[in-house]
Amino acid sequence: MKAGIVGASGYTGGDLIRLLLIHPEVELTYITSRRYQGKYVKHLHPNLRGITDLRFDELSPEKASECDIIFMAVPHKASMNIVPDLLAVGLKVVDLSADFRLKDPDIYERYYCPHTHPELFEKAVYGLPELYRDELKKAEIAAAPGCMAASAILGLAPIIAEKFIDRDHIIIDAKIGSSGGGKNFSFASHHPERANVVRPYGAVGHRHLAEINQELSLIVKQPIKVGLSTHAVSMVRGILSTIHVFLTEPIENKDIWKPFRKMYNKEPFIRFVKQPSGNYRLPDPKAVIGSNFCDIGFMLDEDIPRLVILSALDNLIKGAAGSAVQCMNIMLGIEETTGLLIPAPHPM
Amino acid sequence: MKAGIVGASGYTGGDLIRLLLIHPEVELTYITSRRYQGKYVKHLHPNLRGITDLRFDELSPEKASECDIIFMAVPHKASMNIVPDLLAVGLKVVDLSADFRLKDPDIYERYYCPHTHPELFEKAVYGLPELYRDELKKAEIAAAPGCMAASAILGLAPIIAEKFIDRDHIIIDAKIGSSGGGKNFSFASHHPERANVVRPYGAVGHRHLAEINQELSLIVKQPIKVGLSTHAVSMVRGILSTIHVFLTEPIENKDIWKPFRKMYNKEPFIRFVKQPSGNYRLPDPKAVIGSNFCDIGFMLDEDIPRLVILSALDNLIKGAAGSAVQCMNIMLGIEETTGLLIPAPHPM
Amino acid sequence: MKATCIECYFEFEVDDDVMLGEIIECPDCGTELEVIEINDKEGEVVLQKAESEEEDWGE
Repeated sequence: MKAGIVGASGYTGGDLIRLLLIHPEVELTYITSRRYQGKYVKHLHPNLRGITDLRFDELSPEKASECDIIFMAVPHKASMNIVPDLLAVGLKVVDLSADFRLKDPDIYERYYCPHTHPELFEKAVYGLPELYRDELKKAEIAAAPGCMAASAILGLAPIIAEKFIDRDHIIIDAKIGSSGGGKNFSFASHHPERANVVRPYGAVGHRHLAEINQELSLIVKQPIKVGLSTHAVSMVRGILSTIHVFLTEPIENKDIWKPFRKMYNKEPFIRFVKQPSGNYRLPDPKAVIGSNFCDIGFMLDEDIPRLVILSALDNLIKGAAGSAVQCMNIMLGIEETTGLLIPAPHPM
Repeated sequence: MKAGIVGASGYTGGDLIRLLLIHPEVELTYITSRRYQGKYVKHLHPNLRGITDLRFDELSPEKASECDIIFMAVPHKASMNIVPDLLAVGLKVVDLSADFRLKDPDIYERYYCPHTHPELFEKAVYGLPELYRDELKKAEIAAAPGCMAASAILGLAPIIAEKFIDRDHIIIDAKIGSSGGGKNFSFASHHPERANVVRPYGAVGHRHLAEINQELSLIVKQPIKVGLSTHAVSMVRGILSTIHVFLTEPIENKDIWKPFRKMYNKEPFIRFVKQPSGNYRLPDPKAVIGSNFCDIGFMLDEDIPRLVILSALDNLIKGAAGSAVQCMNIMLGIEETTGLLIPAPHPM
Repeated sequence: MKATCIECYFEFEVDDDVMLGEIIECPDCGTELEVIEINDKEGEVVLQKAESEEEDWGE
């Protein structure tokens, strides 16, 4: 099978290239970058030195059509104008931008910009295999999730429909590393300004809220609105979502374990982390960065009726490139964990 | 082929387990730990959750003898008393401790402790394939190098014998990450004390000096003594050796490129890094951690007759577990890059 | 023999020659569990949490 990537110069693009280069059943034959056309990929991604001499090609649907599948690693808004040409030449697409995650063009416009191809929404499947494995098998477009959304949705999905959950007071307090902002730099990302901060940059109205509310509402089949606050912390990779959920009645651990195990017991990339000892008793990005795992754990508050769910993942892998490759495996009929069930170096 | 690890609870042991689990031609069947016998390996190494349910076994030469090769990941002094029993049951051994790196028992005693089995020294080959590939093919013991030594030796080996090198004023100024000290913790490694330091902990007399002087002297066939100063810096993984070499006559870049390329051009894990632009123009641990590469580059000083060589690697991989697995491949007749030529996630 | 961890409800297999009072570590959450009943008919063992001192976790 042949795969290509449009716009592979960013951090997500770099992880996509890495994951596809080590994928045993897919060959990465086509990579484009408007800014770095003709340049060696390894000059943009130093970890690929000694690994590949691939160069960035120009963007052309004809060249792309030699592939079986194309990943879109360009920013939102650019993607929506390229994807139609790729579909037209019969390609399957995995889009890592936000352009095909949302079902409602007005909500899309509120968080991003006017959408030029809303007619394609119904061809797109939200790129979380844990929720949409069957639909992804026949999807033409898989919309890989936003990293924050992936962490929050995976943490809440198993219990959001339980009757003991108060759906009106759900808070997601997320901590994320600096690679979440991609390669564009600013005075805010200038090291003396960025190192050692706990910066509440998205205290309200974070863009990923749209897809979190969308997916949770689809599960409970009525509109849900949660609160999301994001903080930039001293990590490069990694997200920890601390999800505060109020309970409508007293419950025990097993009332949480049951739905969690029911939904995720057979999921290769979900790990339950709730242990009595050691440095990694609850989900912590430190134990998951570099891998395609999402670690999920929880604690029940004994003083007030509150459940705290912890969900940790690597924003560039399970939060982007890893879920994208997982979707590709499903779309191309390849065993889902192929090229992804790899232990990360630890500690990094 | 079957491999085992004695003492696999530390950071080096963790990387060894990870590298052997993903090795396509070797099966990891036997792992011991005195302290954690019976425990799941993944409870010591959280990155291995969802990957393996292997447990730590007890140390017994009989059980070990079912393997083709055993890695010793126990501290120095412990290793020297176990290795003889393993050799006695016909096992090949890759030792990651310092016990079989040095050829002179007196020098060993000066830096470590009295050696109980100096008679085994002549069975041991220094575990740097770039210097001892042929000898390793028939070695019974491979002594994986010290991380600092690997970085310094690989940086100096190609040019140390050149006539324009002043061998009496060589300075190695090394910067290393906190994982270099392993898992034993102290007030010095307490985060508030260790974060953001540039701590000259080994300004003189660092233990790895013995093997650096030994290997360089073997190359030039006369005794050499270099100066080594080590600093703990804000990294978890990684070493950068900045090697200052005075020149006895004016030279040009090509006088350095020639011997470098002659010695390393076909080496799969040495990358030359001397580029005109980009954030990674010269070797930097950031671009190499998580991989088995050693990045080497240099600059010629135009004001004083000085050559500066930069050598960067991951102290746990090319500086320990990676070189160890590379030696195993050679000792077992497996293609040398098998299981090691893997791009690391970047940036971490 | 089947066993279910009483902390995280993970179902797992234990060796048939498991003994009463034996300490088993849950493969999923690592809790130390003590075998307090062996039910051969059902092919099941009953577990209870074994005492283990509380470890400091960097408060």
